[in-house]
Amino acid sequence: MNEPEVAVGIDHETWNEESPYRIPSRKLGMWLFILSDAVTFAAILYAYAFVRLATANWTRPFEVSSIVNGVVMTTVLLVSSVTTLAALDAAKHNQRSRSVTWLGVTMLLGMLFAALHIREWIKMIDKGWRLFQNPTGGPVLFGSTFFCITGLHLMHIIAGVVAIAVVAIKYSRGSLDTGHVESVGLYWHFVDLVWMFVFPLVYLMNAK
Amino acid sequence: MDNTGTSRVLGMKANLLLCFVLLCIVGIEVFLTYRHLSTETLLAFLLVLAFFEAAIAVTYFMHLKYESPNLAWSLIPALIFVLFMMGNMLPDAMRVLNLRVIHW
Amino acid sequence: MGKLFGVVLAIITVVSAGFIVAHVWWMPVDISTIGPRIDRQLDETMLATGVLFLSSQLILAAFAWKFGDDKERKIKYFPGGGGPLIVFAIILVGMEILVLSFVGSKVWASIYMTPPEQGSLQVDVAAEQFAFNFRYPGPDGKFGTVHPERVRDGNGNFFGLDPENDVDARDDVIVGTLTVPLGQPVALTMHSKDMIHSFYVPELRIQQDIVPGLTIPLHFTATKVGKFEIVCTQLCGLGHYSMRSFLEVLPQDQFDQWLKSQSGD
Amino acid sequence: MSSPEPAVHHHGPPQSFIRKYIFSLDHKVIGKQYYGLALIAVLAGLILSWLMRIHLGWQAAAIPLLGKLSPTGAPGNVMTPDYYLSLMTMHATLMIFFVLTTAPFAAFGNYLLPIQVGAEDMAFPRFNMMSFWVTFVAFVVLILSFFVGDGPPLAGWTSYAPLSSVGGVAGPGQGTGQTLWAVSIAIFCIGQLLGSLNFITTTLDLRTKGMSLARMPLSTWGWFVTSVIALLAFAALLPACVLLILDRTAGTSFFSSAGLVVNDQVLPHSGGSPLLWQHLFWFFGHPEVYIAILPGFGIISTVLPAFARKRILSSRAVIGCMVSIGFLSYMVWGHHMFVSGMNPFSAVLFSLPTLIITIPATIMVLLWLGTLYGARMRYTASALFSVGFISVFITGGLSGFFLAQPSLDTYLHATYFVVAHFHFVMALAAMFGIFAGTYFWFPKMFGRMMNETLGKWHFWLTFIGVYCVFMPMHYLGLAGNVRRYAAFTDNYLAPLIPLHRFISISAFFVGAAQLIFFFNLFWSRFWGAKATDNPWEATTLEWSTTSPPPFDNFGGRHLVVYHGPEEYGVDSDTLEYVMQTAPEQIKTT
Repeated sequence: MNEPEVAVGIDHETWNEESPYRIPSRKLGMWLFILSDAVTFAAILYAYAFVRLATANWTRPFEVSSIVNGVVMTTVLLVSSVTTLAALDAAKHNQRSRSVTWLGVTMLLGMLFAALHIREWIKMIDKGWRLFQNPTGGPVLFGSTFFCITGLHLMHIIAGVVAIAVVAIKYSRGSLDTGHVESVGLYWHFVDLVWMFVFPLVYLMNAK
Repeated sequence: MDNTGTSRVLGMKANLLLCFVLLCIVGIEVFLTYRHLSTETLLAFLLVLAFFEAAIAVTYFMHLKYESPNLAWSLIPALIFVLFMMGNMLPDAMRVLNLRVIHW
Repeated sequence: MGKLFGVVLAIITVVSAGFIVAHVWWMPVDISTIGPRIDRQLDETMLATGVLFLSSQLILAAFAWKFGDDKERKIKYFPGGGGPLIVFAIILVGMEILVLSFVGSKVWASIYMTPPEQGSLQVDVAAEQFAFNFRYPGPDGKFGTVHPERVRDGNGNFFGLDPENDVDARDDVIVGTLTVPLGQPVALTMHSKDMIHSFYVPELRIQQDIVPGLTIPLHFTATKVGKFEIVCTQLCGLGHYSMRSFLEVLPQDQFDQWLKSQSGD
Repeated sequence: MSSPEPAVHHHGPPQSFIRKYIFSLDHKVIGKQYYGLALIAVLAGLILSWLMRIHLGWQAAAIPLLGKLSPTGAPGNVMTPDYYLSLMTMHATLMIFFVLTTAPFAAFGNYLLPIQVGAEDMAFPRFNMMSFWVTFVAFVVLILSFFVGDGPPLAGWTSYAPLSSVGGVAGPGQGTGQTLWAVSIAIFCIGQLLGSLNFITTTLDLRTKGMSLARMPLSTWGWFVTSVIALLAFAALLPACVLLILDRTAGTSFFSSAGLVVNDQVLPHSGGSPLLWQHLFWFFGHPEVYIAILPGFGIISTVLPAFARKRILSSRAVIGCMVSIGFLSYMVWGHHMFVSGMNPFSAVLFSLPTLIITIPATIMVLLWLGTLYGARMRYTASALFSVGFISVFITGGLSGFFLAQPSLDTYLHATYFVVAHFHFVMALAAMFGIFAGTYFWFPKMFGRMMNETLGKWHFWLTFIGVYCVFMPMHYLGLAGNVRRYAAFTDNYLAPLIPLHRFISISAFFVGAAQLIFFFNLFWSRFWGAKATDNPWEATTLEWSTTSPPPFDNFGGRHLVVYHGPEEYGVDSDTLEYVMQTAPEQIKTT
């Protein structure tokens, strides 16, 4: 009576319950990762909000040049999101080389963003900003929060560039499929999305 | 969902348009920054605009709109709930400000 | 085996509750004006949870005793299924938590959300690894300003005062024992020099962490004369266990005398 | 769809030893690895608790060999107060992170969740392997802190700043040891994030045909809800630990306020607040408590019906309770901070949801009791631990009524009452869940039965012992006995020392009882009686395959599920129980 049904060699859809989300596991995994990463960023942004609220004389050091630089960085990142979508679009039409080219453009834009960002950091470090030091003599926590939040974001950018590189290479060789292009794109858009909070909250709110 | 397991996305023209809209919002944010608003007002404006941007990015760039509604209904309320609950630490920031020992 | 479990659990339950009912180990005497309300709140909670504890553990014991692996007996389902139990739980526990939290919040508010009474005795408390120090404003009624960089434990300048330049600081009375008059409200302002410490006097039924960077207010009124221990309850380093001081409650006239003798020298 | 998802057959059976037993992708091996890690951690934690109890009972007692382990911490084999605090910190960290999180959640979840939903492996086997090895690295980093210059950390498992954030100046153990602690926990977060991501995806995507969400066993539901909590909670702890590490090593001051004076020296920190650490930590910390206990709810709700030979009273309600507890766990973290200097109004706001949690908890207890009613309970060791679980959970849950009220917390906070409460409700209940699960699933995991006689001895000594250890702690707490004290020098605590000695002696008995368990585990592993495929006559999918299951869990078969997970006592004349995979013709509700 307890003999189970037996069958071999029939694919996933036939023998599995449908996922409530009807998406491949990889994409669901990516979404879950994004959810948890969003909580990570939220926690660190809340920490920033906490120390800022608790500080009476917060330093607002950003010159117009920094804000302009920030706008350029934002633009670069937004455009890179569109190029990711272009790569996905090409992949869906089975145009592998075109898709890989767009992924390459995304990587270049990502690296440009990182370069602009690091230039900004170097400028600030030259002025005397440190994790634990405020050259203007105000509360030291501006430096701490700025470097922590943007540093965490920068790590995500660099990881994203590496991930896109891996996907692009493997995709051009044919060992990965369109779904991977989409998943890495999801991650890239998420990094972009986080920047949409980091830019106003960390840059604009600290403009002179 | 097509046969690659990927979801439908907008056409490239629409994507470029959205990108332009997002850039405009960034422009508005920068504009507001230099309007000499009070910190609270500026923060309120920036947060609303940032959430609006995020909504566009999630809906179209990350094409959550074209996935099963279950996915959006699982992820978004969970995140909003966590964000809302984390807000409960902020009253203490005010307390730290008000009870801070000035000379200690 | 189920029968044995029932018996053992019943014994454990009765013995455990017995020690509580008999008050073999119980709260120390209460010496504060808010103490009776906290004690009543605790008694009510104890009664409610005690009834739940005894009934649920004994029911578990009885079921274990009765419903063993008996092949003769047919399996029975709980009459009415889970629904009534769920409703029962929601109503019973719901009422209980509403009552407890309504009454409890009022007690809480009376301790922590009301300002100290007018004419309270002001005492400044500085906690450090591993001691409490108390400061009275002296005859001028004003505390001297605190300078962290001047703190020297070696010469007794626990508060970092600067008597040469600061008039208010000259008559501040600094002692190691919190001495308070009977029946007069006391308003503490507490700060910590290094770690988080905690001010706990079991007899006062009050506990409050002293967080560095904050001046935390706390007020109480003592109702009994005597000497009681103040202990630190927040892990503050290796000497945490030895961090303590005393609360000495004196009748008003003796207190005045004591304060005068302290500020005399 | 042309299956872009290689959900099945990610990998063939490995051949080399390393691929098979060390860096294995097989969820069953990873589950056993987690279980092994938890065993090592629990043994270490147990020994630490013994050392602590010896010290608390007899302050001057010389403990043989302790001086060898730490010449500074125990000169002449007598423990110093700071070493006591270090041992306490390590006991708590090991137990909470490396036992109560890994054993019921990661170990059993890994081994059983894919089998119970009818999958051949986890959705992401590679992440799964990384999850274990990352956790292992975290464990090694934590243990390393025993051997660094100024000793293991002593700031407690909560590592409250500024004791934990200002560095070695705060005293012994606050140098490298505390840094290693923070690094270890940060690494641990990553491991558990990978694991929980895997669990959620597996549960949602890899269920075999017919295994609808409603037909999933309650243990699977327990692991599923736990992994959702873990996914969000560990994500919040990770940045908190990173900020703590930066405070300690890079000179930032997120958690240290201005003007700290240690040894007459003003520290350079300024601007932060210890309250920020407490908020970030407890935002994770309270959900963590449910990460420890929710798998226990699931395991008990699966094991109890199997031995009671009847369905659980309302499995939908149990699922609802677990989900609502998971939800509420994010709304209550402030109840750890009632007297911490938090805004007193917030205390009221945090108190009410805390009390509300007792409603789903009470419902679950009543449903378990209702399941026992009229049952034909087969009292095996596993069943005994299940009913024991109910008992300790009731005891622990009820003391929560006191601590959830800020007005009583002002008296009971940081006393032994709290120690009693969380040991009963989290540590003991979770441990009883682990034991029930071990006795229940050991035959499946190793193909051999555990010795029942030893198992029962283990139960009786443990059950009576833990009540002797932790029940008196309630009395100590009511008498105002402060926790985390290395010695009781205060006058009003001195009369309580005899009770402490009683607790210590009981603790040695409980510990000795665990040695029976360890012996039973190893003896049965090699010389136990051979287990049949379904020794308990249980119905869930893991009992449809061989003991132990083959590499792909079902030997290439695709199971189809037709029934709910607990069709026991269906028709006691002809058919006592129905497997989930039994064909359709048997009508069940």
